[in-house]
Amino acid sequence: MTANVTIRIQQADFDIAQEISALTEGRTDVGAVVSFSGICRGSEGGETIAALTLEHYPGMAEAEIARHADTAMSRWPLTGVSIIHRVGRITPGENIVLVLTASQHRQAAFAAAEFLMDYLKANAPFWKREENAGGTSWVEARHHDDDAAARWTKP
Amino acid sequence: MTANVTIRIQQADFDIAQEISALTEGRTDVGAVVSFSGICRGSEGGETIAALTLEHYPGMAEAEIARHADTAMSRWPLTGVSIIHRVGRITPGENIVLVLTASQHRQAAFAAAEFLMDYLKANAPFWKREENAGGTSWVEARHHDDDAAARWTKP
Amino acid sequence: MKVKYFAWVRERIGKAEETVEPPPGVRTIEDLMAWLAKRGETYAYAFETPRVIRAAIDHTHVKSDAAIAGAREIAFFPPMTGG
Amino acid sequence: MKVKYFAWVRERIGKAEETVEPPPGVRTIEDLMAWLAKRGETYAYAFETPRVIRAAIDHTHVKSDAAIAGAREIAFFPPMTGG
Repeated sequence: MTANVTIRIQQADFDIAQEISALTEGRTDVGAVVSFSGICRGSEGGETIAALTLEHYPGMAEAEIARHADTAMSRWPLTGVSIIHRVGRITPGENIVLVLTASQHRQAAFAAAEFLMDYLKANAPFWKREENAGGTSWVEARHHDDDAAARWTKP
Repeated sequence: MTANVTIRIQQADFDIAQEISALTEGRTDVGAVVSFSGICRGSEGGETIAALTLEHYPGMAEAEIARHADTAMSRWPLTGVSIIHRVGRITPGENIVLVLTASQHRQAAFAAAEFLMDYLKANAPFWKREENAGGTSWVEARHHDDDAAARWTKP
Repeated sequence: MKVKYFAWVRERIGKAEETVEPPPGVRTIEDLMAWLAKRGETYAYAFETPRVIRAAIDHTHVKSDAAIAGAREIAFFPPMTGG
Repeated sequence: MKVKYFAWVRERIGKAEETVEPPPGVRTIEDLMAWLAKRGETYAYAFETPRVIRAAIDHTHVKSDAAIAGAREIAFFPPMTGG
């Protein structure tokens, strides 16, 4: 059976249950589904956040995500991968990103989901602008995220 | 804010979206939710499985899971944990187990979900009986699962 | 004390639980398995390979050398296969 | 060639994209940033710290010493903060 791959960049929210069904419906070779949802928090380092606005590089963002999904599928025996990244204005409590990985066994699903999230954080061309008490400011990249992504390329 | 903890052992299926909402609704300190769903597969090592029947040790199963949830909360900064384990007869494609972890950041949520799954596999008092072409047989424990659980106790 | 059996241990013995009164010389989980094994053919079959059988005292996993004194409920079962 | 700007690079320059014709001496991403920085105050501000700016050629991440010959679309942006 072939692997299901879904990649979407959209303004609208997503429905996790529906996305999981799309990966599992009608097949009995899936033993494990891992989902990661990234959610907009209401504060960062003690400062209140009113909203985030996400900008992306159309064309490149889809290509980068597809490339990482392919890498994940070549490294782990996955039956499916879904990656949905929202753009536009997102308020605290709302979803930002969804990564789903399905496999026969749990280790592959967990590892692939972590790998994909680490790469999305460090390499996918998205940028967050934050609305806070002082107006708006661009969120700064964290070195920590580069380190997290780098651990997958170590020999 | 306190952490949400839900532990249930039930015959009925669960609704992942509803369980995620229960961990995130009305709070804006959750940045990451990881869910793991374990699903009954239709074959194992080339042999067709018609169904699994799950038996548990009432009282001890709840206590063991609660103890592992407490351990996870003391090791990682979690805002919530939900663990739902089904018992009774389960056919291929149906859910068996759900582990949800919520945190401000993704690393804690991923690590805690993997930890909880490894412990459930190796230490929670549940047993699977398999219906296959040859009748029924008890599923044998895999050494692999003991090794996976052991990695969390290494110094 | 109450003794409970699960999965194939339960199936081989043919009952899920019972109350037993082992003599004073039966001090550990290992002793209790050896004593139970002598109660009949079904027990002998269930406990034929004691090292693969896991035990819990009052809902807590224990090793085979654990003392059973004071236990209210002791359970015997195969390695777990949940999750 | 088409040049695109994102996030604060776009905000500082005041436009999202434009078509430029750099002279033949502009061979690498680094050269192009230096050349763009001379187009005016807004560009100088955007490229004031070129080492923090990331670049892509035709939708692929590249380093600052990458050759720009043959590129159809070059993009400049700050470190990414998706996910």
